[in-house]
Amino acid sequence: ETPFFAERVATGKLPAIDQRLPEQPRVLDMQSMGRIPGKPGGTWRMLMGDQRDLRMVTLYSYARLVVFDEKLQLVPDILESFEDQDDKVFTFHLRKGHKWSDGQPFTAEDFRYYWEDVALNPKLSPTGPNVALLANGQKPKFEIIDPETIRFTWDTPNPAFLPSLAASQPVYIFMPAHYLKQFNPRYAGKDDLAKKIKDAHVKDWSALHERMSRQYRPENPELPTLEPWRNTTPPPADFFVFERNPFYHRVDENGRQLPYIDKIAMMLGTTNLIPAKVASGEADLQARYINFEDYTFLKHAEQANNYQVELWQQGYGARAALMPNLNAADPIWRKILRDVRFRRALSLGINRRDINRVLFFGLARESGNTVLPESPLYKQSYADAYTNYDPAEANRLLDLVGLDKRDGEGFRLLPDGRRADIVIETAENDTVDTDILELVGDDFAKLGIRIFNHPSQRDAFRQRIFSGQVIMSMAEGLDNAVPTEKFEPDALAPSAESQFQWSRWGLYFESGGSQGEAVDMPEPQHLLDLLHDWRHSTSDAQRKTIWDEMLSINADQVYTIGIVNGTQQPVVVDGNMRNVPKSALFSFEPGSFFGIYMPDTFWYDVKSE
Amino acid sequence: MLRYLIRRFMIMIPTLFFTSAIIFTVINLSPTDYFSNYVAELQAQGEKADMSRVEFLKREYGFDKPPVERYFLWVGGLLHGDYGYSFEYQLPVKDVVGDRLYLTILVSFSTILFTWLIAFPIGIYSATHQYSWADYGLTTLGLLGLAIPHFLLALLFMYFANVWFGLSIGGLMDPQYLNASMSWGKVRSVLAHVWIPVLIIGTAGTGAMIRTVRANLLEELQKQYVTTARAKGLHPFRILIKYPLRLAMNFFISDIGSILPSVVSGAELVAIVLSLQTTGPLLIHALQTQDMYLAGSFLMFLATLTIVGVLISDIALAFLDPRIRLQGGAR
Amino acid sequence: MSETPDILRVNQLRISFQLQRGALDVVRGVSFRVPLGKTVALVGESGSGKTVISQAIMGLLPKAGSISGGQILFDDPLKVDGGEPVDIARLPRDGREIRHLRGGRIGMIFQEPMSSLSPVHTIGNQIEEALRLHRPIKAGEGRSITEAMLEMVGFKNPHRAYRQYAFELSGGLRQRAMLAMALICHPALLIADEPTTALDVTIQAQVLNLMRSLQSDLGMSILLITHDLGVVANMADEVVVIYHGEIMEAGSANDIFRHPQHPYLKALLAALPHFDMKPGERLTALRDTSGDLAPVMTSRRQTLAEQTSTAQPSTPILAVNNLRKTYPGKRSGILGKRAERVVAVSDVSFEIKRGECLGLVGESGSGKTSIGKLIMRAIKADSGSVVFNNGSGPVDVLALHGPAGRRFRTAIQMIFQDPVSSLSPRMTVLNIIREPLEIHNQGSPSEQTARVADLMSAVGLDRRFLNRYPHSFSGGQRQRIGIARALALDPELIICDEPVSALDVSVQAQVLNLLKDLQRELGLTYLFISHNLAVVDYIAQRIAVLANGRIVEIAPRGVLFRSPAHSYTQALLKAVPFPDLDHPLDFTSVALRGASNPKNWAPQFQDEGDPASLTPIDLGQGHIVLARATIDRKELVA
Amino acid sequence: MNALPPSSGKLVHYVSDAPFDVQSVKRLTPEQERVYLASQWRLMWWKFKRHRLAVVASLVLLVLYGTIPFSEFLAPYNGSTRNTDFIRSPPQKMHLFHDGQFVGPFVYGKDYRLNMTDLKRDYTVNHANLQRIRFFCHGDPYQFWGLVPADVHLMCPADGGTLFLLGSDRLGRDVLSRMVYGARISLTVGLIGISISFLLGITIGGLAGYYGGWFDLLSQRAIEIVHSIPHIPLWLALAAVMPVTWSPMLVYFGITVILGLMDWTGLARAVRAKLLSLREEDYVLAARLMGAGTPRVLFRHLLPGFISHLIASATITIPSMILGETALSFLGLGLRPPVISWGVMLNEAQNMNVVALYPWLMLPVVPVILVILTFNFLGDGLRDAADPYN
Ligand SMILES: Nc1ncnc2c1ncn2[C@@H]1O[C@H](COP(=O)(O)OP(=O)(O)OP(=O)(O)O)[C@@H](O)[C@H]1O
Ligand SMILES: Nc1ncnc2c1ncn2[C@@H]1O[C@H](COP(=O)(O)OP(=O)(O)OP(=O)(O)O)[C@@H](O)[C@H]1O
Ligand SMILES: [Mg+2]
Ligand SMILES: [Mg+2]
Repeated sequence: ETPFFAERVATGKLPAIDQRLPEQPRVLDMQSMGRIPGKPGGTWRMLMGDQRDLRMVTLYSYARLVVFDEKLQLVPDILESFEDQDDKVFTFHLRKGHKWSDGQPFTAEDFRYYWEDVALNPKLSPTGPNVALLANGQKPKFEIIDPETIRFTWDTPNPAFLPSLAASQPVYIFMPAHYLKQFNPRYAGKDDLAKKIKDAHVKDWSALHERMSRQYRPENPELPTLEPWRNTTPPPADFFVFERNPFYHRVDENGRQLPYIDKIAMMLGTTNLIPAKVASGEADLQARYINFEDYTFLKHAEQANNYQVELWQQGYGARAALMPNLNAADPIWRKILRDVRFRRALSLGINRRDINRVLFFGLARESGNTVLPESPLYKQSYADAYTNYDPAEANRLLDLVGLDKRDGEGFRLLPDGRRADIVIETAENDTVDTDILELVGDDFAKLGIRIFNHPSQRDAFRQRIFSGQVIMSMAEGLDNAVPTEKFEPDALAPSAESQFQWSRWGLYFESGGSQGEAVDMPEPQHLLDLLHDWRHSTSDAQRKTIWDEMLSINADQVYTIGIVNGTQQPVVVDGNMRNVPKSALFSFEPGSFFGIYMPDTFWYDVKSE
Repeated sequence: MLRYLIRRFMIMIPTLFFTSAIIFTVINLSPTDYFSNYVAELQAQGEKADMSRVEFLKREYGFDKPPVERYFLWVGGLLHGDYGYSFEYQLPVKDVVGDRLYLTILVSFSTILFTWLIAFPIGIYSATHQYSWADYGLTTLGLLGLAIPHFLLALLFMYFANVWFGLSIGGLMDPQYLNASMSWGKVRSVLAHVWIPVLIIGTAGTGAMIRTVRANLLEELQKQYVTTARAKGLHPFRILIKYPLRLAMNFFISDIGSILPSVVSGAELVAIVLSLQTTGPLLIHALQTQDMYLAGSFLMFLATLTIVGVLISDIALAFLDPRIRLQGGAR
Repeated sequence: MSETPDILRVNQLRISFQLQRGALDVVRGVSFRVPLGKTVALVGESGSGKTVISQAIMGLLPKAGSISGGQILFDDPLKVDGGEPVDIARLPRDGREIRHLRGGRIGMIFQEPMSSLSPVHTIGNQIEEALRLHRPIKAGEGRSITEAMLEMVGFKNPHRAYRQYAFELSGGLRQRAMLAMALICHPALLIADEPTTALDVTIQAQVLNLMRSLQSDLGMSILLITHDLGVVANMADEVVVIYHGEIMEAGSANDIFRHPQHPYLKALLAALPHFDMKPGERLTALRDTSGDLAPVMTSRRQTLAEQTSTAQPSTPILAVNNLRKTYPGKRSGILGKRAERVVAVSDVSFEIKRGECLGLVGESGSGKTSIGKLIMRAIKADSGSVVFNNGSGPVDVLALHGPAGRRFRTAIQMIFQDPVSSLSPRMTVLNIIREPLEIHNQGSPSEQTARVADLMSAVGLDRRFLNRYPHSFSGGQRQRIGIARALALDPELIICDEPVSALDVSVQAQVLNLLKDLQRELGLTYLFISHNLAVVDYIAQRIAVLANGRIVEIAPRGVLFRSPAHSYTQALLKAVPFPDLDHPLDFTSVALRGASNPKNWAPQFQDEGDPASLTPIDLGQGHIVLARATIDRKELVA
Repeated sequence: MNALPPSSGKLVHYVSDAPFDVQSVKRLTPEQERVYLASQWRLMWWKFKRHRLAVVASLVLLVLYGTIPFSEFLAPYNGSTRNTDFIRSPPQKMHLFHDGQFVGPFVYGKDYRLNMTDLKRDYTVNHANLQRIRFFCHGDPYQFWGLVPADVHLMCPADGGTLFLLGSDRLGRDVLSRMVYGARISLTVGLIGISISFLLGITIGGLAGYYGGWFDLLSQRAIEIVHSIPHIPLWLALAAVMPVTWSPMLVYFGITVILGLMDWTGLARAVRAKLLSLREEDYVLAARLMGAGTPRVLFRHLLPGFISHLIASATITIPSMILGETALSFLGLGLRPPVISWGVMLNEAQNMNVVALYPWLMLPVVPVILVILTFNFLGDGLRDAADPYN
């Protein structure tokens, strides 16, 4: 029994431990994971910026129907098991006796409620069910086999379905029906609901339901959950306390219910201050809002405040990548930007070693925007394509592109006589970005090109890209740089508006051709075709070849000019906290930051107490 | 007098109306809105926004209506004490602001008190010892407070308060009290923290205040009635208190209206740097995320505070200064 | 040997001021005394050091000033052990001893009653404060003593006055409040620094009377500082004449007025206008700097000649008919009901003939300035007309606009009451005088400059002063600059609003002489506003007496002074202090009676609530008086 | 010199026998003569001179503004020259003596080591490496006044050496040089802003004060409204409407305009109050009676009356604009690299790392403080000298 609940159990407020666990809990064998079984207790203090960061707990907890393990294999978690026939028929088996955090059973009804009462309700989901639930635009067939078994069936393969359930930001296909029914007019009493709507100051029941049912961002303390910790503080607040879920489904090999850590205390505040607060020992495990720049400062206070600073590797395809906008509105520029020689020239013209040395202490990897060596899909050639520093070749290529005329000061001119100045736009004010651009600017000056950095607010920045006003932007590279072939390779093809190198093509794809522009270049079109192939693929081998081809096209065509990747993320770990990996990959996707390393297995090694 | 009051009140109404219009325009100036902002933030992190939810929310908050209509909806709400709804917090603005308001008021009033407690004696001393070394020294000290940018000062203070006194960095209280209800421990913790922001916000104000006290007093000190008082044989200190200071006070009373808002907004930057649980960071954040009803109602609140402050100071002045009181606002 | 010991003995007092570079000796070895219970007058022109001496006695010298020698011995009659007199010159500034003397033993009335009282404290509060400080009194007693004092200095309702503020009181009442404050502790010595300069004659008489009676009641000594010899003659036992920080002559009042010896004193006496002056007799100014009118005259003479040929001699240059002006009244009362409008000018009619000088007299607030401004169109009249006729036909001034209005601006000019505030302090004299020429585009810049130079010499100022700023001139010189500016455009009529009331006698004489010369040589016409009857008598041919906005009497000067008909005129005349021991003021008749209050007038002049019941009645010789239409002429003359 | 009569004695009639000169009062001492002939400016200057601190302050300001045209020459490096081997190098002290021997101004070279445990560059002074500072030397090339190519600097590092008297920043740029360059923007940002605020303040306040009536009422309300809206949101909003494609210089201009637009209210009030009392003066009436029009009355008669007040308030507003620029930079709304201003430099310095590890990066606060102090003292002096005629 967990000491934290001992009293509640004794007074009968909670059932005993064996009543709380499912019949078949998920047993984690610490030893085999190379970890030490621990003892329960303690509070994990973390520092966050604002209320949106509540979702960090959901990320860090990483309890999903199915999850990726550290080797990026899909394993059942909340599900006891699942069956997948040709990526078309998915059968899920729930754990018998699994309960929500309020002690109510978790059953097929919760899936049904989501599917029938939420996903298919036009008021709650005006645009229909989540895209992950659509294969080729078709809805699945949903069946309840028995209270612990459900099945989704599509006519065509839907290989993205399981990864989307295991994603850091998962697609929720179940909801605590017993709780939410009180907000749904189909089930709730009319007067009762009207009163609730009034008390919450909302317009109608759909708004109320929407608000009460947010699972990803656990703002509602009353919403039952399956996660290891549940929020106990109603917003607005600056200090959120999460408590362990007494019905959590994971146990260690000794049969001890996880998580080890009793509480999470999340303190909100100005993000600039977080490094300083961390250094004064105010957080137990923290990576968010601290940067590589802060490492020295943090390291200096290590002893005094009993913590360790570890360096994890960031999981972006590039810490910063220049993104020439192939859809730029300016016709002259668009023509130049679409010329692969121009993109290669710019890539060759960046002195990545210098940047690495000045800004990253030589610890980053000078690489194009591609997958990281940790990924099974990695090839050295992708990383090295056009990343050697060769200004002479760059100049030669630029002359070929048609930028061979120069003005009095030696700067290149566009064919129409304008100076070939490039305004590189960035979102928000990030000193590292500014510095990178400053250094890149020095390098490009040697190519006869001047660049200007123009940071703007994130959404203004995006809007300008979407409308084609931006010639070139700079942002992080691939979000998921350690994919396996099971992940959808959508980031490598023009498939989303948020891909800054071809956002209008992406929009065209996203909107099914109603907005944006159709792709009118062969290689990107080929990438799209490949993406299509992946979506209809049925075997991992087939997927791997698709991935390989897409990666090599991207590397060869330099659609995005990656500068460095594998940059370091400082992670501050309390001196007494155990089981936190010394070095690992820190990324949102895949991995949910800490989530993949299972923070519910972290514990405090304190002598007494 | 009454007539004067009524007139003052009448003038207030169009002022408030215009202010609300300007505030509404100002917060709607930005070409984007909360929702695109929200989507942008999410995508920056690699997350995906559920577009159907966004559409849902947009309709919910009347973003399909023209701005003018939204303005009248908003103002109409304000008149009924409905301050609107925060997108970010998904709560009525009133609930979001909640406790922060009290802390803001605490910080602001402590600051004003601090400023006055320091600035008045120094200003008086400087004025009565014009051109002495002490005058120069104290003025310089006050100016120094004015000259060092707030945020830098805050940073330095915070760092050294942590290094030397082990005070937790930022915030207005130790974390464990944040959600706790009122208790002695909480009060003590707040008091242990509040001095830093008060000192920082106060230093700038103090510098300015010293200078105004000094200037005003110098002017009053030359007046003939001071000599009259001396001719009565009054002690110089009593003279100072009773006559020039009393008249110089008028200046401060007439300034009350702007003191509070200026402290509140002067505190904003500091509050961000120090991560105070006051309204400042909330406001800035709301502005940056285009959480427009939160920002708008809050600004309106501040503006009303100023306008009412000016009104109060006018009334106070009318009560204190017989010339205004008896001559019916001939000002 | 007289019985009375000296309460104050000032011995070889030297005071110097620390200026930018070096010290300026302002008082240079002055010795005088104030005997117990007597009044000593300190007389001298402006800037001679009178105020500084009084400040030194109170220990209130400005920071820049210091006593560089001599003693100020104060011999307090209440001293218990009859010990040595205190030397105030050696007491530390603001020390305990001097604070005990100030207010307690020596009271002081300051030169400016307007600003000497705190605007935000009640009169009672400020007076009682002095009382509490120096006299042990029981709680609650203070107020009754204060009110008694207020009553004593002539407040009709002391209970109310106690709670009033300074700005609610008229100048005269403020001066009384100051007096009460100085006297509340029954000081042994009262220093009164020009206690009446700001007041008009009737009020002045009241205040002086008050001081005299209090002196005899309380047995105190008075050091009276003034440059008005008329006041001195009526008040002082002994007189000290000071000039430029040194004493020129000292002696009993008798010695001074009957046997003046020092040339300075003689000059001062000669500079005073008095009523029995022969027509055409000139005042002798101390420093007479008569101007050279020749250059400005030539052009002037010509026009004059032309006009006299065309215009009928009988048509007046200015005719004012039934002029009326009201100001919005002050709001009062809790509900802020508007009080009735203040009638400043009511049904005023008069004419001025070409080349004439019409004097306009009346006490403060009677509407003199308002009339001047109405004629100048500086303010708008409620009703009535102002007709100006310079020979080219009558024009209604109040209806003028456009080019005609601009032309009119050149024809009438105004000389302001206050020589300090009527000249832009940031402009040189040249620019000031040239400005009207610039505005009306008269001549090229060089011609303008030449004319300015001519004007300067005309008013008796050195041409070298052209590049100076007004601040560097004395009051008299500034007034001349104002006159030069008024002359610049060759006006035909000049309205002089108390042009000499701010000046001391010797300077006053200079300015009056200048005005007279200009009138004679250039044929100027004046409307001369003043409340100083002697001055008006000197300069004007006809005099109008204004009371409460109405002209109550108008007559040629000789007639008016010889046989004043109206009660108000009579009261005014009686209140004038003569610098002549043989004509003491009859304090009993004027004092404490509001001379301008119609209730105190003879019944035939009272309107009994109906202003229309009064009509101007011609007594012959151009002597017109405002009286009830039903009254027989004979009664009025009697 | 008269003798004091005996106490209680009868007063003898005393007549001074000293020669009497009527004009003696009128005769001026040379000192007075000087004062009387002095113009307003002269008098102000005399009064101003008495305020020692203000005189010192104005000299300091003169020097500071004097550097503006010569930034390139005065700075040892160009503002953007990087030295990748000396990143975040602490200040190098200038020495004159080496081993007790005079060698002239020099610095010791620095060796550095990458400390891989805490990822810090550790610098050690190398006493063997003596680098003599060169004066009037050839260094980084620049375009003097954007026209003449030149490379002469007041001082440069020894050949192959470094000269970071105030340390270097995170890209290895010389802090001192950047401060010298930053003065350009920071010292002028106030001037443009103040012109705008003065233009608005004087016109609106002037008309309100002179005419009164409805214009006064309206402008008073306008002031109240501008006053009642907190500055930061206005900054945010106005910064948001500034077109994103503006070049840094245009942004700079826009910011000064914003600062100016925020600032006029105080001045307008002061002008109005002053005019309300000044317009009652007789000389204004006199001018009007002479037929002078409103502009003439306003500009010839009234404005000179508080020109000194205006100057004084200008000197106090400029610092607030300099501070405003830093505050804007803090909010990310102000100037941005590659523009160099003190605000930008401070903005880069505002984090705990700097406070704890690289404190010299906060040095740009020193000129900010200096400028604000000096401007304020100057303002003080001017205010005291303000009314030379009183
Ligand atoms: N604070 C001062 N600083 C410098 N000089 C002063 C000061 N006060 C007075 N004086 C000078 O002292 C002299 C005497 O001044 P005082 O005020 O005593 O004259 P007064 O006789 O009272 O004149 P008035 O009749 O105008 O009041 C004048 O020349 C004046 O310039
Ligand atoms: N602007 C004004 N507003 C209200 N009342 C006024 C105004 N100007 C003058 N008065 C009132 O009008 C009356 C006449 O004023 P005016 O200035 O004409 O008197 P005066 O005879 O010139 O007095 P003084 O001798 O003091 O100069 C006074 O009662 C005065 O209070
Ligand atoms: Mg005097
Ligand atoms: Mg008058």
